[in-house]
Amino acid sequence: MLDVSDLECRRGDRTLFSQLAFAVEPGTLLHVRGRNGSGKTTLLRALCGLLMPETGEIRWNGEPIRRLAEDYHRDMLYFGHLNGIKHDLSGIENLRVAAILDDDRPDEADLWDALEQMGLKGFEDLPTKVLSQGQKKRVALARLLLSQAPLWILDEPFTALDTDAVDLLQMLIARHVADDGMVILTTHQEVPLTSGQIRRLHLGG
Amino acid sequence: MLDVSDLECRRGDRTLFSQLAFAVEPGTLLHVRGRNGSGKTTLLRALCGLLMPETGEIRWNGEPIRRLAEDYHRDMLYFGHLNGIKHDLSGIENLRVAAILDDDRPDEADLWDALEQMGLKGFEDLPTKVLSQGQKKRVALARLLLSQAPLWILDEPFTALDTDAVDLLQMLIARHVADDGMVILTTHQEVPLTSGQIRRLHLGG
Amino acid sequence: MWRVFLCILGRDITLAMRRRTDVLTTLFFFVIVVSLFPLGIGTEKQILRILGPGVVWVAALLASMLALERLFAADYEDGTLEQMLMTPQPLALLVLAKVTAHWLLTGLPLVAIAPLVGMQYHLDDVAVGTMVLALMVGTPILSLLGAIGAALTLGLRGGGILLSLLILPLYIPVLVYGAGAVTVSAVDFADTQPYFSLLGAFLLLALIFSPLAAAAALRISIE
Amino acid sequence: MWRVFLCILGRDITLAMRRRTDVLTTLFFFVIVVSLFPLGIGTEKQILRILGPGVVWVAALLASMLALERLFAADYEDGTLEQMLMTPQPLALLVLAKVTAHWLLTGLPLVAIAPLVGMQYHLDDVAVGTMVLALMVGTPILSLLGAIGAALTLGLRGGGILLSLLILPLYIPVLVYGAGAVTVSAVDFADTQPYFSLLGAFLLLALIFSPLAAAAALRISIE
Amino acid sequence: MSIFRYAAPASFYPLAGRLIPWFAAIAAASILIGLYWGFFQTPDQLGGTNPQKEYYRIIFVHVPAAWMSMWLYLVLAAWSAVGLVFNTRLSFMMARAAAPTGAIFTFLALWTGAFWGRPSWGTYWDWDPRLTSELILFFLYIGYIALHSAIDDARRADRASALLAIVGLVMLPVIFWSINCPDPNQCAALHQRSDLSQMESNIFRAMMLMTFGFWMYSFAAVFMRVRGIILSREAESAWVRALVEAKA
Amino acid sequence: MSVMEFLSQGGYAYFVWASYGAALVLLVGEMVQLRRTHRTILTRLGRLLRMRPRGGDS
Ligand code: HEM
Ligand SMILES: Nc1ncnc2c1ncn2[C@@H]1O[C@H](COP(=O)(O)OP(=O)(O)OP(=O)(O)O)[C@@H](O)[C@H]1O
Ligand SMILES: Nc1ncnc2c1ncn2[C@@H]1O[C@H](COP(=O)(O)OP(=O)(O)OP(=O)(O)O)[C@@H](O)[C@H]1O
Ligand SMILES: [Mg+2]
Ligand SMILES: [Mg+2]
Repeated sequence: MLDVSDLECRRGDRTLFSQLAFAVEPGTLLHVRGRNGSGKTTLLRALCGLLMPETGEIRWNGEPIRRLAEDYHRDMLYFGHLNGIKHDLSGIENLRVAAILDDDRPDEADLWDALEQMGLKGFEDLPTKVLSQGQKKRVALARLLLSQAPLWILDEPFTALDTDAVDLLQMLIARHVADDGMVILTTHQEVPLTSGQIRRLHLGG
Repeated sequence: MLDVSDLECRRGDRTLFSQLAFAVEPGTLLHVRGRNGSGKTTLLRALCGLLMPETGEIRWNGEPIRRLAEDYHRDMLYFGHLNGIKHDLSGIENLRVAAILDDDRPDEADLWDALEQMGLKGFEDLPTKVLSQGQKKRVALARLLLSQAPLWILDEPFTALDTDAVDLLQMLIARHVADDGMVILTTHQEVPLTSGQIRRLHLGG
Repeated sequence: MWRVFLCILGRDITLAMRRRTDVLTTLFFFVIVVSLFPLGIGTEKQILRILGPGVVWVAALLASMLALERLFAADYEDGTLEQMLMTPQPLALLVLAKVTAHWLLTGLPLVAIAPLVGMQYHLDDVAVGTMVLALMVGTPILSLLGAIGAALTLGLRGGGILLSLLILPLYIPVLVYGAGAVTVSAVDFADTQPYFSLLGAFLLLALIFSPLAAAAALRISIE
Repeated sequence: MWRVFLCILGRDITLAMRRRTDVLTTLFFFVIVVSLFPLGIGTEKQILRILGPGVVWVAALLASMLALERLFAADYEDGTLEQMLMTPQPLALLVLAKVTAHWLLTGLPLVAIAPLVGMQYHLDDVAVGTMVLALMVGTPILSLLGAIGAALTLGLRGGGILLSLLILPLYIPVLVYGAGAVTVSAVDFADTQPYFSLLGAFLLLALIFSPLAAAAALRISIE
Repeated sequence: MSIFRYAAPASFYPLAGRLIPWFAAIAAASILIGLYWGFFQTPDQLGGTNPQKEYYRIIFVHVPAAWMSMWLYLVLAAWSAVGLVFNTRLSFMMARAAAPTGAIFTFLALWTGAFWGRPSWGTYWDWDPRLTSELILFFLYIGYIALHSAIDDARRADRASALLAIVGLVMLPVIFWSINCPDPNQCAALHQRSDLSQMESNIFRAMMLMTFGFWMYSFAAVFMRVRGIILSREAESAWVRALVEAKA
Repeated sequence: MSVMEFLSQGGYAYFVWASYGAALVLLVGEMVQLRRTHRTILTRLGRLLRMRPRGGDS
């Protein structure tokens, strides 16, 4: 369970939000909303531990994430504006490196399977640079299929995806939530998720 | 009027589309659709003259755009994945440089006005780097308000915009089309435009 | 046309002034590189005096080249370059304006600091004077030639070092005549005249042709 | 842990092998810079022999530094670095793996080509041997120290030249002892021993501390 | 039309395939005869006023390699120019294919020159203008290849490196001249060249035969490389599919 | 002229054969490498072709 209390973040010399407090229980999806520039990305990066908040505490299962450090990262998966894939490696190689770094030990078949599920059959061992923007994003999203992490933090995961891919991603998110996972996401599009509990957090005035 | 005949574009060693032919008359909006990687961006860049097609001819008012070169650019406005604003200059300065390069001669009041209309009142003379992703995009879109160009080419202009900004942009596009302008755009979202003639071009299988 | 030239020139200078450290960086790089040699080679006056002109010129070559890496890069990354290609202005003119701004911001400071560096190498006054003059004529050539390389390597990984590979060989004539002028001036300042005529001729040719070549390169790179 | 180290090492080497020319670029940059000096300074054998060690070391400094500019840059740009920060692995280990791969790909080739360069400067065999040894110990230090600078300047404009500014001064001890060893070897090879001990000690310290420092710098830069 | 037909990669591919064995055979024959002539029908000294001993026989690889290195750069730049002007894909491919072979000959000229210099001048390397120019030519080749392979998009790579080749060609005379003539006051003292017409006629003929052999070799090598480039670039086209299917 | 005499090249064997050796290695090496890449390209294309049998490109 992720527990945030009295959070304040500044960027440059502007306070984006303060006294923010919320908790995300298993089986919940938290949809962070707000206008452009309201600090959604900033909040998500703070939740990942990439950015140190001005004040406040972020706790994972009761422990501050600063203290947990690497252990927190084992339980968490972040998906940001950037895909985080190497364009000179193939989809398979990218996934394999990611899995080893995450201390997962999937066998090869799982990796191929994940890419196939993402609709990338036949593209698995091509260097990802030859794929289109949306296809690259699909490779990156394949990590969602392999990950054991209970907490997913997704920053605008739907951009650049075509409708097929959007549907697939929604299905993945719904399944994760249904499996008692936690998802925190931002998106400007509407997310018609049905299962689980959906909470909304609105940033900015 | 933009007139395209027998167009073929390749990227890497893949032919994205061939024998493409269409025309865009004044007062039309052309919505280019297609899956990720189907070549929408490529087509738009070819229409701008940024990319030389493999075969085929693109004519503006009957003249090939290669021949017209700078004169074509006077009649055209392109808005791509990148915003084309300098983060170290303020919104006003960005707009001013763009206007001078476009041979427009707007007075200062017009510039301030354009930014205000884009909902950036109060942010005009801040360096744009302190703005959020969506606010930066608004600065870039302010050029649409100043431009005299009859042909707008917009590549996914709606991404990263919040709903207010999306509405504003839709209004601008509708007005431009109603004024006998031409708009070519791609977007994965649905565009509920009402006025003028809307045509669809579908790329890829 | 003039208006457009000045607009770009002004824009680039404003941008540089908002990040004044970038300008200083090139200057310090030059000074550091020049100062490294005595540390590696030893500090005998006789030797330093022979080394001086060559080292200063090589350092100027490297500094100008590394600074050039960024000539179009920033505009490329944020899409303003793309927009420039789609304005009704001749691209070579915009390139020339950018190169001019670039030289004012990085080449000129090198020229200004050269006397100080000359002192480090115990060069006499005539040699220092010649060096300053030669740098004054030579560094714009470096900027102009380098612009072609910068345009070609736009947005590529390993930009800086790749750029060096392409452009350093082309800098050799400037190096030979620039350093040659200083060496020759030790005998008689009048002997330097042919060197300066040659550098001047290079400059003229570079002024005419390299904006065109760089513009062509930009069109290729932006595709 | 070993598995993770090898994974990153393998990844970076695979990536480099997919772009083999990038590796060659650094090598040729080194050769070109070394070849420029005789053109600027003159080609007298006596002088070249004195210049040799210093020039080779300065060129190695510059080449290694410029190559380092890209050490984290590619990973930063495509977001893989961000992801690495969020894996349950100690960051310093990942940094060490990346630096090792980088040295194997850029430092080692410099060492291998040094004898050729020594020939250009008419160095005798003992001097060339000493130079190769000194480079072998010295270039890893350059990579390790440079990694800190590369982490600090990550994503900043003017990366290459800014990095030089931060890191070149730190390279000075390596330069002094590296070039010193070669110069001293002209008298008696046995004299070089203290130089090598010092370089070795530097290497050890750098191996222990710079991955930690670079990891800390990365965390700051990525915020 | 008939000859321009071969400007299309699809028709050039089989043509090159048919020509390669011929070029290779002619190259092998002239090199072998040239070597025989050079080693067995020539005096053990360069002769005339030139006292060089047996090591002068390096001339039979050195000079042809040096000449080919310069000639291939010209070819490279010429194809690049044709490509940029007429926008023909095959021209760029030819330019790209010529570069590695040119670089190899340049390296060979440097290497053999060094092994010639050691016995005759007492040093492997000296900063003689001619040697320096050849070194710089090598850098230009490497620059071309590095730029080409640093760019992922084939079309951009072709065009960018073509432009570089042309800029290099324009600068080459300037560079050579500046090295040859570092003091503009004394340009009369340009580097002495040995006079080909004074060379012993057997040596001269063997050298020319070797040059011819290297030239034919270049045709074979460039055509082989260009075939590879055509295949990978046209991988999606129907004719390559048909070809691959036929092979399989 | 004996073989040994020929091989020694008047005492300059090292220089002469170093030159000719390099020439041999480079030129023959280039040929071999070119043939090999050509074959790899063909096999790779064959694999791609079998993977997506006919028409279409996605
Ligand atoms: C690394 C060392 C060397 C390089 C790079 C080199 C390069 C060249 C080049 C580029 C040429 C063609 C020049 C032209 O025809 O314009 C050439 C020709 C020639 N070189 Fe060398 N050379 C080297 C060493 C030597 C040495 C040591 C000798 C003999 C003393 C030598 C003797 C010749 C001769 C006789 C010719 C052909 C005749 C002529 O055209 O002048 N070269 N060499
Ligand atoms: N590196 C930075 N330095 C200074 N200010 C920043 C920085 N990054 C973001 N900001 C500022 O922080 C604010 C919030 O940015 P953030 O990216 O979190 O917004 P967002 O809610 O994700 O907006 P969007 O919907 O446009 O993505 C913006 O006003 C922006 O100006
Ligand atoms: N520079 C490039 N080099 C090689 N291939 C490229 C390049 N740019 C794009 N492509 C390829 O061209 C195809 C079309 O890309 P394009 O960006 O036009 O697609 P798109 O329709 O805009 O897709 P998206 O909806 O994801 O933006 C993709 O398959 C991509 O792999
Ligand atoms: Mg955001
Ligand atoms: Mg697109």
